[in-house]
Amino acid sequence: MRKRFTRLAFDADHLLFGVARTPLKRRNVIIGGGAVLPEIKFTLPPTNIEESAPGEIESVYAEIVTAVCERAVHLHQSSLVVEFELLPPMTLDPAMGEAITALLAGKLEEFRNSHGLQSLLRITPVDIREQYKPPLRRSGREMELLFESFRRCAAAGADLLSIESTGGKEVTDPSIMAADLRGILFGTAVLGCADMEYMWEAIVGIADESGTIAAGDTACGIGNTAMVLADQGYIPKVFAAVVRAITAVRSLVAYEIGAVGPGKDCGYENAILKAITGLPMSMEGKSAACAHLSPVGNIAGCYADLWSNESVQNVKLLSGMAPVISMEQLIYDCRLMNTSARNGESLRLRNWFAESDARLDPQAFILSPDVVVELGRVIVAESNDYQRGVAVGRKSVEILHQAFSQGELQLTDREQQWLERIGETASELPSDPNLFVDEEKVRWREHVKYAEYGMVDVPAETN
Amino acid sequence: MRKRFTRLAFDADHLLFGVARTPLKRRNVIIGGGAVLPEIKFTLPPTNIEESAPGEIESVYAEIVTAVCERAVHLHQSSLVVEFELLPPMTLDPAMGEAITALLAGKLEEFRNSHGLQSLLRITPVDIREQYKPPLRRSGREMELLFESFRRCAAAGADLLSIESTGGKEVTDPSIMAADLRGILFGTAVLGCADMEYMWEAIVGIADESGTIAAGDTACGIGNTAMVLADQGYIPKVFAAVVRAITAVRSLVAYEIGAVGPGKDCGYENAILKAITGLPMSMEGKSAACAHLSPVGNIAGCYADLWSNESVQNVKLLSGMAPVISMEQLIYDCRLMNTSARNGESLRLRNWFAESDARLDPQAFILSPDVVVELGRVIVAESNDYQRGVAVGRKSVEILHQAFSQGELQLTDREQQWLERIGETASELPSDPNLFVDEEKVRWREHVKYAEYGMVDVPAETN
Amino acid sequence: MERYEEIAEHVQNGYSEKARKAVEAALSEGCSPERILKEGLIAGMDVVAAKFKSGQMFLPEVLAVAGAMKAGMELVKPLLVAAKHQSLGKVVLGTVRGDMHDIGKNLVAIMLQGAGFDVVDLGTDVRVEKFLEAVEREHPDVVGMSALLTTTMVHMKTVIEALKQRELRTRVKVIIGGAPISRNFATEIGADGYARDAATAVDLVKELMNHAQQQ
Amino acid sequence: MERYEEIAEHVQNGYSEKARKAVEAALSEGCSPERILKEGLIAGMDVVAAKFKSGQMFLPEVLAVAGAMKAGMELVKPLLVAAKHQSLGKVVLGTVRGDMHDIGKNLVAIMLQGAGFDVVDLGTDVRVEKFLEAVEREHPDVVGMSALLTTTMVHMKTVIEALKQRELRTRVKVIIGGAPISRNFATEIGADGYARDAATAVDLVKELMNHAQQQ
Ligand code: B12
Ligand code: B12
Ligand code: SF4
Ligand code: SF4
Ligand SMILES: [Zn+2]
Ligand SMILES: [Zn+2]
Ligand SMILES: [Zn+2]
Repeated sequence: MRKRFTRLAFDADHLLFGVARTPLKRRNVIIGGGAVLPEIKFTLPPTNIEESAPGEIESVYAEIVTAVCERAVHLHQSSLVVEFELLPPMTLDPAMGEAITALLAGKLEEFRNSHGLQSLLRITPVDIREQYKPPLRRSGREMELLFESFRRCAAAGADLLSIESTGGKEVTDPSIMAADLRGILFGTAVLGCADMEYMWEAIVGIADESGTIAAGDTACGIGNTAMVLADQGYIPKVFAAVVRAITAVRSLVAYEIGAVGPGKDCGYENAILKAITGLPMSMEGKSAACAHLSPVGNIAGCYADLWSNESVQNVKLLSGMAPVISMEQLIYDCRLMNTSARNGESLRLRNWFAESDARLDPQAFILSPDVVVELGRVIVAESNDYQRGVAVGRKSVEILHQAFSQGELQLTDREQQWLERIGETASELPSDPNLFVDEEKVRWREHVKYAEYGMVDVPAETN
Repeated sequence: MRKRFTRLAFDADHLLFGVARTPLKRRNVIIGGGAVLPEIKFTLPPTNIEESAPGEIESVYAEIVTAVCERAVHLHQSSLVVEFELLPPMTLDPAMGEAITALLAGKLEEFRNSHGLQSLLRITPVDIREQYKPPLRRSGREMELLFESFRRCAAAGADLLSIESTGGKEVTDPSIMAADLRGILFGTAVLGCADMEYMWEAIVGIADESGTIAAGDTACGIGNTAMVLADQGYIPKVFAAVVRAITAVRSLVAYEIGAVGPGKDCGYENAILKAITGLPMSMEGKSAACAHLSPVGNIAGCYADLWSNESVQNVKLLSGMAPVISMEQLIYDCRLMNTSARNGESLRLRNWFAESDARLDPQAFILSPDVVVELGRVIVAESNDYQRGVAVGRKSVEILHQAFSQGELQLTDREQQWLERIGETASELPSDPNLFVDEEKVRWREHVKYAEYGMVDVPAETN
Repeated sequence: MERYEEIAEHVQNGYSEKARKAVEAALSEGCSPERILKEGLIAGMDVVAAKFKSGQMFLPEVLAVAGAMKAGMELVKPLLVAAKHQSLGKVVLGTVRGDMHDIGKNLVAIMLQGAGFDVVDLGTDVRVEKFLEAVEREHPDVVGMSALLTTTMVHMKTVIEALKQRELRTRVKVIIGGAPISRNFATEIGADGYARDAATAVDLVKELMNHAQQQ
Repeated sequence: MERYEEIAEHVQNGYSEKARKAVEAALSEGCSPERILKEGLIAGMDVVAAKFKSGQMFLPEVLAVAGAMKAGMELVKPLLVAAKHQSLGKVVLGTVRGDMHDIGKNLVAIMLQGAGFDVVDLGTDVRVEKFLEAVEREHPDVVGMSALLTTTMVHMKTVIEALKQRELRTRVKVIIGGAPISRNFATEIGADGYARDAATAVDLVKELMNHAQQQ
């Protein structure tokens, strides 16, 4: 059953890295209990999984996790989180994902025993429900495989269950490219939220059964796609900023169903979610540049309970393997944050993080502590997902507008024009969810099988 | 002519990142004038230089410098320094180094004109005087080629001239492996300093003639070799820490001859040199982990006027090419430092940097602001290089000893034993330089051609 | 002359309705479909493509332009086919097996179409067989493969090897792209080219077509 | 029995003088040089190597041990040669052309010698010819190459190719190492093995020797 958050857990002055209202405790690791911990993730270098010799993939994972743990010990790091993001073949073949999970859990156990290195293992199967067009979100065999993957990884030693679910993406993909705000709302706040409810009921169930933790989801398939396209100059940054704000509505559903964090690293909307839920969040920024270039390298740190590198291939650089390098960088970043906290000064460092990025890019500005809290507030004031989306979309436009006029945010002429344009579309949105949904359902009927979202299908013939 | 620094330029409270007593101004770039700038460096991926098609190497360098400048523009960075560290074939063939320098200078000029991106180009030929055993430091053809390389690069558009000179290395290499303090002193403070005088007279001359800047040297061939070996567990960390302190005596010579900074990134002894000389320094730490893993990822930032990635291969990671990723990370690091400075709080951030690393490793502890100033003080109190080396070596042992007894520094039992041992050797060193030199000259006569250091040779037969 | 410019302008502005009407008018005035295509529609798109490439225009704007171009094309195309007009060239595109990332590939398709190429998009998760069939069926000038995962990029080589084995490799140029792909990788697996973005992909295809024609 | 243990202990402690004296005594008591070598000198070194590998000992300590071992060896070796004793195997080592980094390679040499292998060190900046000559002259079991620069590691492949061409490749195992080297690279260029540090290098050489003997 879904509850709805109706008020904020944090005001702007208490929204700090390392501190959650409800820290997560498991094994000897505490997340959000005052200190920021590194979360390390890695992936295979160019590899043909199908054609690799039996055991070869496993041995690469074993090598990586050993090397990063050794580095952590070397640098006197006492706890960390390792994320295993399954690749598609590892999810489609749940036994394969299970075997690697078991291996990683085993290595972490070894380091726990031999060096006292405390750790948790997050597993993130891929959302494989994209094999057909339109995708089968509930009725396909892939959905079964996906849940099986969760179950088997949980049994094999995972601690935290996450996914980067893609419900609604068949609408958001083209909407991002066309800077189509209505499409974003439909795909994110309507379809996306419906899918999240379904998906997270199941995951929370699996977590409860297996004694693991339902951690959280991210709408990065929407928000980060927009960010990457904006970064390449394909779409306006102001649009990507507004998209980011709206994704909070979608990702929030996981916590309203029962996920307890830590939220997944690549969801920058976690900033808003932390203000709302008070749950611990993983964030990523400059030390994840190996995976995503971004305009939010420092400001993302404001909210980190875990600090992640997002992902890096196991390739050799001059000093060593890339995951080891990431491990080292994350540890130093965490040391700095934790030192300021030990001095009772995390607020100051957080403000520097924010100030250093905010004025240069609307996507960074939208993540400023004050803004994050304001956006959280308009979300919890509504109880319908579409209306939450409209409210946070409008609010973000308004905030960006104001920031620009007051000289707190740089925008090019073209960006300004787009901000106006998005503002106009936002102001014209219907307040009645049903009206909106009916209109959009028709528009996207070629792309979406509505029954897969628990909605009534629109026959394709009707025109 | 060599002058001698006899007092410190900074006390501990004024020794801050971004601030030099004598900032360097050239083109529209100011180094040490209040803000920290990124210094970016890159190298070829696995490549056979000799067999590559004409123009191929150049096109890779062009591609890299364009990509990093684009990223800098994208992130609103207004100034930066690019370092071109020549590889051996590019120094042995000065025309090749010249061509790449011209190309890089040209690209930087383009970005200056098209995007207003201000920049300086540092060139660092390789010290190629190692082709023979014992090396010919003055009489070989390589010395000529090296100076020619400097001259041609200077004419081709370089702004800053640097080198990582290796004089004395024929003694320090085996001494590091054997943790032989006397050998370190002989190779660093005696041979190294003699070679520095010779080398930097020439480089300052070339800079003056060509209107470029004699920037600085590093004893990283000694200090970083020890650091890397300590990191791999081969030699005690306390030994590497003492070696680091001693290298300051060697690198200081460049500034006593007339170099004006920015000191070269990989010389962590730059911390001490900044306290002594007040000149701007380049430093590297966590965002140079791609090149050197290290125990000083944050604390090195305390002294940075330039903040460097040391070097990274041009290989593709998930988000883009590795040099672009480095560029982004450096920019975010600089933003944070500069934000604290804008708020008049650089001292606080500097102290956090220091506090976050110092107690965990003697090599970090030795770079604490208070320690750095103390070490600088004992150096400038002496006017003979050997005596400076003895003083700073003894002082560093004393400081580490005290820090450990007061619980400010963690050391394993084995490290403690070694610290005692090094302390004993240090206390037994003769105070008379001539006595010491005579003894060591005999010991190392198979390894060194003393005439190459302007010293009287010891005939190999005498036994 | 004026007509062509008018068409080009409507295309540039992304006005579909106006573009369609102007093409209609031009045809009724007896303008040649070839010239309408080249001096009107493509000329308009060329300006936009250049602006897009230099970062002065956003994709949603380009999509509107592509819409206007399409509106005009729909009228002109049947006439061109009748006159056995040849397009600039034909490109088969697909994201390789196991990979569902398609935004990058879609962008490449849009830009190529805008530049006047025929594009056959095989979609995502495209297996070797499908690439081979498409080459046999469509007789493209160029095959373009996209991959975003380090574990799927390796399939590009498989496709190239299979093309060789079926003796189709010499018939087509092969180009590749996607975030993990580098120029080095392209050379290594024997592709004819790599482009880092959609605008460059168009230049690359043009260059390869020129080469091919010169031979 | 006691004698051998005594020797081993002096070696472990790095006492050159004591080790030498104990070996002298053992020989005069009629102990066999083979057993002095294996149960005394090498046994002592083995303990040290294991400690070093597990990070319980520093290199300067190992160097002292190596010195003690050498002191004993100098007495034993002539007798062994006389008895046509064979060493565990012979390894030719060198840093490749254009590369002056030798610390890593020197460490490998020290550890191999300590483990009882004969090592011929060709130094730094070793050209292809020199590697080939050394193989022909020394008949080593293993050739080890070291490279620290991304622009010199490529020469490793050249050496392997040249060995093939001279039909020397099957006679020796080739191993490589150095900071930029990875297991992948070793496989790619057709080396027989890669080791990430000196201790592992010893294990690797032992393993390759075992394999070779089994064949
Ligand atoms: C958006 C995105 C997604 C979206 C995809 C939406 C879609 N319809 O495509 C979603 C959310 C579905 C997704 C899913 C996954 N993703 Co994803 N994704 C991305 C992201 C953020 C951006 C990709 C993108 O669209 N870029 C924008 C376009 C315009 O750029 P582009 O693709 O590079 O294309 C340009 C050029 O490369 C070139 N080009 C492209 N193709 C071609 C072809 C030719 C012939 C030519 C000439 C040129 C060319 O031109 C294009 C236009 O300029 C990247 C991160 C990144 N930095 O790239 C990760 C990334 C590719 N994904 C990654 C991962 C791990 C996944 C998942 C496995 C995650 C998971 N565990 O669930 C799944 C796998 C799904 C699958 N089976 O394929 C990793 C890959 C890591 C690895 N091992 O290789 C990345 C690198 C993220 C990261 N940093 O970890 N992802
Ligand atoms: C010390 C050092 C130097 C010293 C070398 C001293 C010496 N006598 O060797 C000096 C100062 C002279 C030097 C010079 C240069 N260096 Co240098 N150097 C280093 C440094 C810091 C450490 C290397 C080292 O000794 N490590 C310690 C040993 C124990 O480790 P190792 O070599 O990896 O060896 C171990 C294993 O790899 C393995 N192993 C090694 N060899 C073999 C062989 C076999 C068969 C096996 C099985 C195993 C094996 O076992 C060893 C022991 O455990 C590295 C940085 C780094 N992170 O590695 C840079 C580094 C290698 N140098 C670099 C550069 C650029 C240079 C110069 C060009 C600098 C300049 N512009 O002047 C010159 C080039 C000189 C030349 N012609 O070769 C770059 C290379 C970049 C690139 N393009 O590839 C590096 C990576 C530094 C950096 N981050 O940029 N360098
Ligand atoms: S955007 Fe970054 S994080 Fe999200 S799915 Fe794609 S890759 Fe994973
Ligand atoms: S230690 Fe690091 S920096 Fe110094 S020469 Fe070697 S490589 Fe260049
Ligand atoms: Zn992610
Ligand atoms: Zn250096
Ligand atoms: Zn350097």
